[in-house]
Amino acid sequence: MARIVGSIMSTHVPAIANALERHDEADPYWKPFFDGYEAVHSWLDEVQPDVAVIFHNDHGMNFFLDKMPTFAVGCAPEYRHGDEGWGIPTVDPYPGHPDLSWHLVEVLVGDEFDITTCQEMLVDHAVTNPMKLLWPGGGVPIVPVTVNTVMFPYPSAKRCFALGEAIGRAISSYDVEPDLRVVIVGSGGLSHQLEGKRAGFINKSFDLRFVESLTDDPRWVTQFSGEDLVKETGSQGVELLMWLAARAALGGSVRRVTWNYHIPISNTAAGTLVLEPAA
Amino acid sequence: MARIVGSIMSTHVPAIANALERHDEADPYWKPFFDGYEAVHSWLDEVQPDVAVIFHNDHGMNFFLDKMPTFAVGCAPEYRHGDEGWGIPTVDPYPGHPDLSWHLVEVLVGDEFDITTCQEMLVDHAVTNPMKLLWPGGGVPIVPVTVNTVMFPYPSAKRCFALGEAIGRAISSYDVEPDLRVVIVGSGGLSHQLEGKRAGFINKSFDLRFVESLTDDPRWVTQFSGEDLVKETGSQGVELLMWLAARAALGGSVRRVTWNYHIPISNTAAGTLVLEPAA
Amino acid sequence: MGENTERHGIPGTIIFDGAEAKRGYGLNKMCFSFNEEANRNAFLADEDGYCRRYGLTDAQRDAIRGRDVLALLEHGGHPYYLAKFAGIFHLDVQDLGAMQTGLSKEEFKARLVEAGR
Amino acid sequence: MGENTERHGIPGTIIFDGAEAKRGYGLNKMCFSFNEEANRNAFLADEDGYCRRYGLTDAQRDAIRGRDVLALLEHGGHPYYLAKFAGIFHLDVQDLGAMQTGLSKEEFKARLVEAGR
Ligand SMILES: [Fe+3]
Ligand SMILES: [Fe+3]
Repeated sequence: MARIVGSIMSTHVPAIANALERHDEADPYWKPFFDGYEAVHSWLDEVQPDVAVIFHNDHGMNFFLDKMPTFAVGCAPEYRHGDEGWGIPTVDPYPGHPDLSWHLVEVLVGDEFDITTCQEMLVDHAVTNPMKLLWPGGGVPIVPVTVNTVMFPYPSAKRCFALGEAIGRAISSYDVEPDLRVVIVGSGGLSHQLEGKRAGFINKSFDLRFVESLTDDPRWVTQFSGEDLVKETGSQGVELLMWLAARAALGGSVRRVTWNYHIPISNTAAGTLVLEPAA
Repeated sequence: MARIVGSIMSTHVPAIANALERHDEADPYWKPFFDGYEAVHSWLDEVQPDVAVIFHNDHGMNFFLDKMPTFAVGCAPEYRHGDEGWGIPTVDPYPGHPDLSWHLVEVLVGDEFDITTCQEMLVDHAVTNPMKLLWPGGGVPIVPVTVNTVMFPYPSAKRCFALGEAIGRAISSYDVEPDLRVVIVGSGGLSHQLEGKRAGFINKSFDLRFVESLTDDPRWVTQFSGEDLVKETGSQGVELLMWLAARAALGGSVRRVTWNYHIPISNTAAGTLVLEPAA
Repeated sequence: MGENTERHGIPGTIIFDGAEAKRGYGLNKMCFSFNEEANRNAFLADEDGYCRRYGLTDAQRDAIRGRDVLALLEHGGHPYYLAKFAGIFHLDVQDLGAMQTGLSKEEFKARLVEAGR
Repeated sequence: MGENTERHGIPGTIIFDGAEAKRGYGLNKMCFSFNEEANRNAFLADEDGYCRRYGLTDAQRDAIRGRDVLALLEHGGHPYYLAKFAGIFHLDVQDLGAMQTGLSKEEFKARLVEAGR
């Protein structure tokens, strides 16, 4: 049976792509952020995943309001980085893992998740930036799982937790490649808000409490409604739902491998976290 | 609070559009089918619905395999009949009821249904034919609810029943227009199969048992898997899921207002059924 | 017995599951495009070029050329999308039923009437 | 206090719900089209014609003309789609943050640094 080696949670702010293009890793503004990925790289060297299941949210790239899914699963042979319209460098397509994708879709629909299945899917910085950060030299095939944080009503934190759990179980029952090593990626967050008079809002204490909870009490954040989460973390801080689903996929107890938090990157409280199943 | 006046289940075979265009209602081939709608028209005259919520399945019109939702809800101001490619007459757009649509989406996502929200939606014969059959002279605004029967995995009968129940509850909690009278339409079925060596398959006894169950024991069909349903009712007979959801929206006990069954219309066992909530 | 029937056990029926969806993607995408008249005309004007644009396999290309519905199904075609292809040639579901079952259209229709007794 | 704030109670924040999605559909559809370079150029070549094609309201048209992000939000614009519009003018999220909060870019950036202490 396939095995989940752990979950990596990472901010995906667009500006990261520009910083990487300029090789700004050692620049004082960027260093505290990029330094957080060294421990992630060591861990990845150790656990050697074969494929990444990436919880992410679309930012007006693959989905529009004509057909906005709550949960979508990519089943494509490859995922092309679309033109995002504001000039970050586009990257080569990522290979998919259609067999694992279809297995997830079958199990999830059987578990009463009403999945939108995507045999073609453009991805944006929410997929490409974590990929570049985690695998600067290459990468692994991916299975993108899209969670709606574009339009209310969002899926509740409770529902996202349940989705993560179900995906964790589904991966564990994938027996086509019994030795497959799967890493989960939760892309987004932490607190930030881009728009409105509250633009620039950040909530450090909530972020820290939330990240704490992922180890000790992962359902803690499911007490909050979508409105609560916008209020506490900012309009785009709700991307913490990706972290939550990525945590839930690990099941029971977890061990924190590494954690880095830095304010600000662009308008965002940037977080980098690795959790692995407790032995 | 809005009130559900009842549910109409109706076959939607494309050929109906051509028969109507040719005014073939009294033709011996068509008469036993069209006669079944007289009682429906009398009932509609009596109950005077203001809006129709239509469970239907898309036949390669609004959705393709690039983004195939399990459940979609139309939130559009109007629904245009697309060119279906094989020459049935297209009809004028149907007005939508966006306020009711959005209310349904909010309640359903809150109830952990992972809805795909559609602010634009083309409709095909699965919407237009029931509309023409039920309201030859006009019609009412509509809220289309699309259920995937294009691609496995289909939502289970159990899940479709739950969706119907949730939509029934959501309608009952719609208080913007407290006197709104809502009719549910279940579009599709009954047993038929268009493709493969088993093309022309029909299963009268299963159809009759199923229709019986809708009155007395509506969860009866939830014992069957998607594969079971294809086997028993044909590849397209699974459209009975629309009937099931439309029945579930009525909740508790129901009274059968009218029922007509005729084999064949085109390749299909044609059924027409009206149920209303028992007083 | 094909692999689909082995997977699902329904004789004479291909369940359109992930494997079929994968196999048939290009073919079905082409047929979906026939919802637009301009595309139907483009196909008729240059079948080869049109099929190439959607990356059909040789087997799918042959089945399109032969208007061979059973072969199209075997190579991942979906009945709803294939219906758009058949529509170009004004074939209705009973023509298709007859073609697939090896009956004449009259025999096919008679069989349907029989199913109602 | 706008009606959205009345509905959701979050100061300085418009929750993009059904009402906003309805109000902003044409505007957002236009901005979504800016994912393609040809469309960005078409907009720059003929702003009026481009806006008309997407059925913008007068208020939306004025807000586009004035590059007025707060007004665009008020009229149903979604931040993710509006970012495509802002991108045409090479505005980054910190330019936008400053514009919306009435600060200079340096002040806006300083406020973010402050939030980390
Ligand atoms: Fe983001
Ligand atoms: Fe149908």
